[in-house]
Amino acid sequence: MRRSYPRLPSSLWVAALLVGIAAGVGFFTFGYAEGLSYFSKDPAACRNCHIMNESFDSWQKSGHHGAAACVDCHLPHGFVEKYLAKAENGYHHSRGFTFQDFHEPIRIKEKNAGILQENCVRCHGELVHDLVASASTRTGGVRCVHCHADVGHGPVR
Amino acid sequence: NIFERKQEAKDPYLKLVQVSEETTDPETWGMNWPRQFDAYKRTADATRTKFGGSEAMPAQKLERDPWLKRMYDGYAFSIDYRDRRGHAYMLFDQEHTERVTKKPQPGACLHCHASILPLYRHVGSGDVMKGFEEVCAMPYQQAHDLKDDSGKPLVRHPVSCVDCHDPKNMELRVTRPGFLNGIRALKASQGIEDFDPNRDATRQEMRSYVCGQCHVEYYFKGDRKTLTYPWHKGLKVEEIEAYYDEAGYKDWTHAETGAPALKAQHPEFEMWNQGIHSRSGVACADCHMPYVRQGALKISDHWIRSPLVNDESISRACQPCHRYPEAEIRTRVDLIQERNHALLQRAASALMDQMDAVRSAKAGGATPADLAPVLELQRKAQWRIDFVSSENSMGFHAPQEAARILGEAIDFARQGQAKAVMLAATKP
Amino acid sequence: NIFERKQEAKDPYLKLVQVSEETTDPETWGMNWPRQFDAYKRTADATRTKFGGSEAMPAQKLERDPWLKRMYDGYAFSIDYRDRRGHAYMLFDQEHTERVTKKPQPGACLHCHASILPLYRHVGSGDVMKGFEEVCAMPYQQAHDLKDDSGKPLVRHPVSCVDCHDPKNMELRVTRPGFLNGIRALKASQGIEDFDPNRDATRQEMRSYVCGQCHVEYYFKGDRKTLTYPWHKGLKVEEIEAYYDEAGYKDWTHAETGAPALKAQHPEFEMWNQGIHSRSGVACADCHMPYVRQGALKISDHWIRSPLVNDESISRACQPCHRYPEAEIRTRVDLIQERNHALLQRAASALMDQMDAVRSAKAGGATPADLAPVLELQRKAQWRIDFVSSENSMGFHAPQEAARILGEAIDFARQGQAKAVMLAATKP
Ligand code: HEC
Ligand code: HEC
Ligand code: HEC
Ligand code: HEC
Ligand code: HEC
Ligand code: HEC
Ligand code: HEC
Ligand code: HEC
Ligand code: HEC
Ligand code: HEC
Ligand code: HEC
Ligand code: HEC
Ligand code: HEC
Ligand code: HEC
Ligand SMILES: [Ca+2]
Ligand SMILES: [Ca+2]
Repeated sequence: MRRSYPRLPSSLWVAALLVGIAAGVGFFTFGYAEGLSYFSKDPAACRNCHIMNESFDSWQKSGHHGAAACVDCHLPHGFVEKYLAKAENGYHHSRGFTFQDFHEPIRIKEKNAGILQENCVRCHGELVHDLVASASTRTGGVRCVHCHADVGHGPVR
Repeated sequence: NIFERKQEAKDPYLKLVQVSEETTDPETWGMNWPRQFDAYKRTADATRTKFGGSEAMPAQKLERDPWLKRMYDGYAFSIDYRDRRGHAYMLFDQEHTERVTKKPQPGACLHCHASILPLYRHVGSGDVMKGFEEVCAMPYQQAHDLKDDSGKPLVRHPVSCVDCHDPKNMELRVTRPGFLNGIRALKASQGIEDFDPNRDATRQEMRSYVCGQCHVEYYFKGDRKTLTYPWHKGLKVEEIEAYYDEAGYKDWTHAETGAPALKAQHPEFEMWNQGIHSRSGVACADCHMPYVRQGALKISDHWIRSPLVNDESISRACQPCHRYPEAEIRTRVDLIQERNHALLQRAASALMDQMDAVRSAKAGGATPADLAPVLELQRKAQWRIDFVSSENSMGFHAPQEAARILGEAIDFARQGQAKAVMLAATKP
Repeated sequence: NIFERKQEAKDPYLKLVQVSEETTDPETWGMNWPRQFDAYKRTADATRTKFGGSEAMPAQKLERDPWLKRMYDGYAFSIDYRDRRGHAYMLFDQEHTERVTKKPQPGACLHCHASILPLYRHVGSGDVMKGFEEVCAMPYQQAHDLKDDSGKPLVRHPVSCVDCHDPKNMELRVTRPGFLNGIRALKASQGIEDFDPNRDATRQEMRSYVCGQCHVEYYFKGDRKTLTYPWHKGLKVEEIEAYYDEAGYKDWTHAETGAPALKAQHPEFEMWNQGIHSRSGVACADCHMPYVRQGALKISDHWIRSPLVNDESISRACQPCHRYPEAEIRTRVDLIQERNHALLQRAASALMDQMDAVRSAKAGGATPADLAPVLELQRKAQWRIDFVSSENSMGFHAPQEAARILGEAIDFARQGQAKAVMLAATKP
């Protein structure tokens, strides 16, 4: 069921890096925080920032630990979208990390919540076919996390 | 096997028969959606929980809580008033209650006990709202027995698929005129004009609105007995009361005391609206129709019932959001319901004491004019008691709100008692 | 900058000075743990929320709710009773309240308003329990002014680090004899013998127990005024009442009516225990000392205060568990508190009406024997009202339970009123 990821063409890699980081805060910051590994699908890449530790730890305790890693849920799986999202998120992350001015507890942004939802359906589409069937035609569809809030990071309360 | 499941998964909406607006027979729909239909049929099964569930022979509430009989004195509910049970029985139970067999009732009753849209269309010559109003005004039996042009009875089934689903695409929808009018009035009072749930509501809202079609407080307005949901000022107990007060409405005159009394009926939707679950976007269907896995598919459990029936129902209804063992979840509900139950009984005693005091005052010669303020307090008290006691979750849907309402009920009843005692004493 | 933060994470417990059981001065501890100390000091800052927070000059509760004055008639609380404020003021506020400056009080008062263990050890010659009992029995000022062998005053600081932390390893611990005795009695009533929180409690429990040292109902037992937490039959309002009834205890005789009255003091711990948060293992510290990130470190916010002070405090206290925006969380609390506040005022009116009726009955010649059952009802009613009104969360810690208690209070007060009216009427 798990898919392999398209290999990264270097031109896109560079583009994403430039958009994300130039708009972010600068090479030193990002480099020091091992920003380069940010573009890997290894969860350790996310943990490079201690601020992600909690998400990492809780993911390890979650039911999906063996089934899905961070990017499986948090990045879109269309080819170009994926790197654009990386660039945008990379901007938020390095900016947030350097200025320490983000909202805490960290909360998923609406746009990323949409990406997440798509990923649930990407893997579980067959199972939830009926539920999604009528959801697609009406706005404000039922989100998986409404009930499964803890699939990615264990119990939330 | 795996192959089979994959097949199942691909074509869940394989339609074997066509269904239309006129298909009220769930069995026909069942050919297309056998899983939902099988579950739907199980609403005929008996279940049992501490304060809810349903039994083969529903218990007489009037016997379990004799104060109900006195509270409803002079009204049909004092003759026969039972525990609710599954949807499969709704038409049968209405046909057979002594409230119908011994008292005249209007066609309005059918609105929530039958798959009724074809009847409305028939009577209204295609205009549902018109048909609805006509049917409300008819005597019960007449409305019940109407036949279509080919001579087939129009009222044959309890709530059915077509009442909640659009036969074209299975989307949820609201069909009941009472609800459409009621929610429009409510939204208008909040500054939203011309609200149409079938157009304006989110899917998650629809997962409650379909139930709000029936699980609500109502009254029959005017001589034509138009079924009305009194939501024009809001859904809270005192907002509904204010609506009735302004309309100078009473359901009946209390036989023993003469109070201008109100009857509250199953205000689940209203009570849920005051609770934390509603505020958190948790819908009726989340708890009463939780998802269940069947083979490679996840579907909504159409065996609508109490989530407390057994550990499995608790786990499906509650555990996706509350990660506690079933026994712990059950205990939490139990604590809430027991507190509510004790306070309800306390409020009922207060009401009985007030009635005793009125009796003494009358015996002592108090006049109707003397008694008017006392009876006004009785109206307020029993409206509140009834609002909680006829709500079917024993406080669970909104624990603090239910307790607040009961606290007010106690206050009014005991104030009335003190006033009546005073009257009894001052009249020589 | 990032480098600095990485460093910080490594060495949180670098100790610059030694602290011991005798170190009540938080400033000394502050050299080792400057972040916690800086926050601790901020308990002197003014804050403001709708029903809580603290102000430079705390408002007189007796003026805001005049019925309090009448409810406490004849007791010290009717002279001076103010809003609580931050921990920094606890000793000062006790020294200056007119309850102390105008009425004699025992040394028992100091238990919760000062960093007091050295005093207990001193008086008990090393035996804390003995010292505690001796100090309780002394007059307030005498106990307050005791000096150690080197002539330094023993009572100098409000609650301090050493009261909640073991100076050896910073572990949480409970130091207060009142709590140690109280929790032992409570656990014994549940079949757990010889419970010692410092040995038997989980860390999460300790995160509430440290607060339960002081935020509890209490009374002074016997002639030696031994501070006692009345938990021998349980923590619920009627269980504590049963304990007092069995002991034949009253705090004072109500001046106006003569009722044998009880005073409830800040039963936060007891009320929280009845609520859903406690049941879900959510501790006082989770909400009142939420984690706050300082660089790479996460520490407990030692500026103990209302979580509602501002958006930031809400986000830290509530959002780890509740994924709603700050404004929504605030509204949820507000709905709960407003319901509770309205019901509390309603209960207070009932109590005032009862007192009026007693007054008339007395004027009409009712004897103390006639009045005894009425005054018993007053005791019950005002015990409950006080239990909710002196609890400091305005219902939030256990909304349904608080409403239930108020419902009962209304019942008792109005029953008392009706009885008194009857008396007034039957006496010629
Ligand atoms: C199985 C899917 C899944 C995986 C794998 C997963 N997450 Fe998540 N993540 C979620 C869900 C679900 C949420 C909550 C979204 C919501 O509440 O709307 C979330 C939220 C977050 C948030 C925002 C905090 C919050 O509570 O809103 C962060 C940060 C995060 N995840 C980081 C990670 C990191 C880092 C990893 C890998 C170590 C990871 N996630 C792996 C599903 C996943
Ligand atoms: C450069 C440090 C850093 C790295 C590396 C990092 N994060 Fe984050 N992340 C942050 C910060 C800071 C925030 C808060 C930003 C905000 O809320 O604006 C954040 C927020 C998030 C959020 C929630 C906010 C949103 O935008 O929806 C998610 C989800 C998330 N991170 C996932 C990940 C995943 C997945 C990875 C690895 C692929 C990752 N992060 C790697 C620093 C980092
Ligand atoms: C990369 C594919 C993938 C993604 C993305 C994914 N899942 Fe899963 N999920 C799986 C697999 C594989 C399993 C089975 C794991 C097992 O049985 O151990 C699973 C199991 C589950 C389960 C049952 C076990 C449990 O943890 O409760 C639920 C519920 C679930 N997923 C919901 C979700 C939701 C909701 C999302 C999106 C927030 C999501 N999944 C995203 C692959 C995925
Ligand atoms: C209203 C609540 C709710 C929503 C919304 C919801 N689920 Fe579920 N889900 C459940 C329940 C309840 C179960 C358990 C069913 C059972 O045990 O029979 C479940 C089970 C699952 C499972 C595990 C099935 C198994 O193997 O046991 C997966 C995977 C899953 N859901 C995915 C999703 C996805 C993807 C979405 C969004 C499209 C979603 N869910 C939306 C309530 C919900
Ligand atoms: C968070 C879960 C939840 C939600 C949401 C919810 N209910 Fe309930 N409901 C319950 C529980 C629990 C009971 C108590 C069942 C019992 O005592 O056996 C109950 C009881 C009932 C009963 C009586 C059932 C019986 O067997 O006696 C009815 C009818 C009902 N609810 C209808 C509704 C309607 C209509 C809505 C939406 C307007 C709704 N409920 C929303 C959990 C919920
Ligand atoms: C607004 C919708 C609605 C209307 C109108 C309505 N009912 Fe009901 N009825 C319900 C619901 C919902 C229940 C189940 C909840 C309950 O029993 O409180 C119910 C339950 C019943 C029951 C079974 C329990 C009992 O009360 O003994 C009977 C019988 C009944 N109704 C008869 C009637 C009669 C007769 C009328 C007309 C006077 C009527 N209903 C009008 C919605 C409605
Ligand atoms: C057309 C009207 C109507 C609609 C729509 C409706 N109900 Fe009912 N419901 C009733 C009536 C009437 C009864 C009582 C039947 C009886 O006692 O004979 C009932 C009974 C129940 C019961 C009690 C079952 C038992 O075993 O005791 C529950 C729970 C319930 N409904 C929940 C719901 C939920 C949830 C929805 C929406 C998904 C819903 N209802 C939609 C009219 C309706
Ligand atoms: C009282 C209302 C009600 C009645 C009656 C009803 N349903 Fe449903 N049905 C629902 C709700 C609520 C959902 C969940 C839809 C959603 O979340 O969008 C649903 C969902 C469905 C779905 C989508 C898949 C799923 O299970 O979630 C199918 C198919 C379905 N119903 C078929 C039927 C059939 C067939 C009948 C008659 C035998 C029927 N329904 C009767 C309320 C009802
Ligand atoms: C889709 C999510 C969801 C479902 C399903 C759900 N709950 Fe809840 N429940 C919540 C939320 C959200 C709250 C509010 C507190 C919070 O924000 O965590 C809550 C609060 C509660 C509370 C505490 C509030 C109170 O009234 O005292 C209880 C008890 C509770 N739920 C029981 C249940 C039971 C029993 C069921 C199943 C019959 C259930 N819940 C189903 C989400 C849910
Ligand atoms: C789930 C969160 C939560 C928990 C757990 C909790 N509280 Fe509170 N507490 C609150 C809220 C919210 C308020 C209302 C604050 C206001 O009105 O400004 C409050 C109010 C208070 C107040 C009055 C504060 C003021 O500024 O007026 C005190 C004292 C207090 N709590 C002590 C405690 C104690 C002691 C415990 C444990 C026994 C406890 N609380 C547990 C959330 C909590
Ligand atoms: C069991 C612990 C405890 C004991 C014993 C105790 N207090 Fe307090 N006191 C508190 C707590 C906790 C507060 C803050 C909560 C509140 O104000 O309700 C407080 C608040 C106060 C305040 C500020 C608010 C007000 O009431 O005006 C004064 C003054 C005060 N106490 C005086 C005294 C006096 C005098 C005594 C002895 C007769 C005493 N205290 C005994 C715990 C205690
Ligand atoms: C040694 C006794 C003692 C201990 C231990 C104690 N408190 Fe207090 N607390 C008090 C007293 C006394 C006051 C009132 C001070 C005043 O009004 O002068 C108070 C006031 C408060 C206030 C009101 C602050 C404000 O700004 O209005 C809060 C909130 C509070 N305490 C919470 C807690 C929590 C949470 C804990 C445990 C982590 C705790 N307290 C431990 C005695 C104590
Ligand atoms: C009223 C009780 C109370 C007082 C007084 C108190 N603390 Fe704490 N402290 C706590 C609690 C609760 C924790 C959380 C401990 C845990 O979760 O194990 C804590 C944690 C700590 C920690 C561990 C790191 C952290 O922040 O979680 C340190 C260090 C600390 N306190 C220092 C101090 C110092 C220094 C003082 C005096 C200036 C002090 N404390 C006063 C209750 C208190
Ligand atoms: C450590 C987790 C945690 C924290 C922190 C927390 N809560 Fe809760 N809260 C819960 C749980 C658990 C429930 C019970 C329902 C459930 O199981 O989800 C709940 C229920 C509630 C409810 C509904 C119950 C009721 O009494 O009506 C409200 C409102 C609420 N919380 C508000 C708050 C506020 C405000 C704060 C911060 C001051 C807060 N909570 C902090 C975990 C928490
Ligand atoms: Ca009615
Ligand atoms: Ca006391």
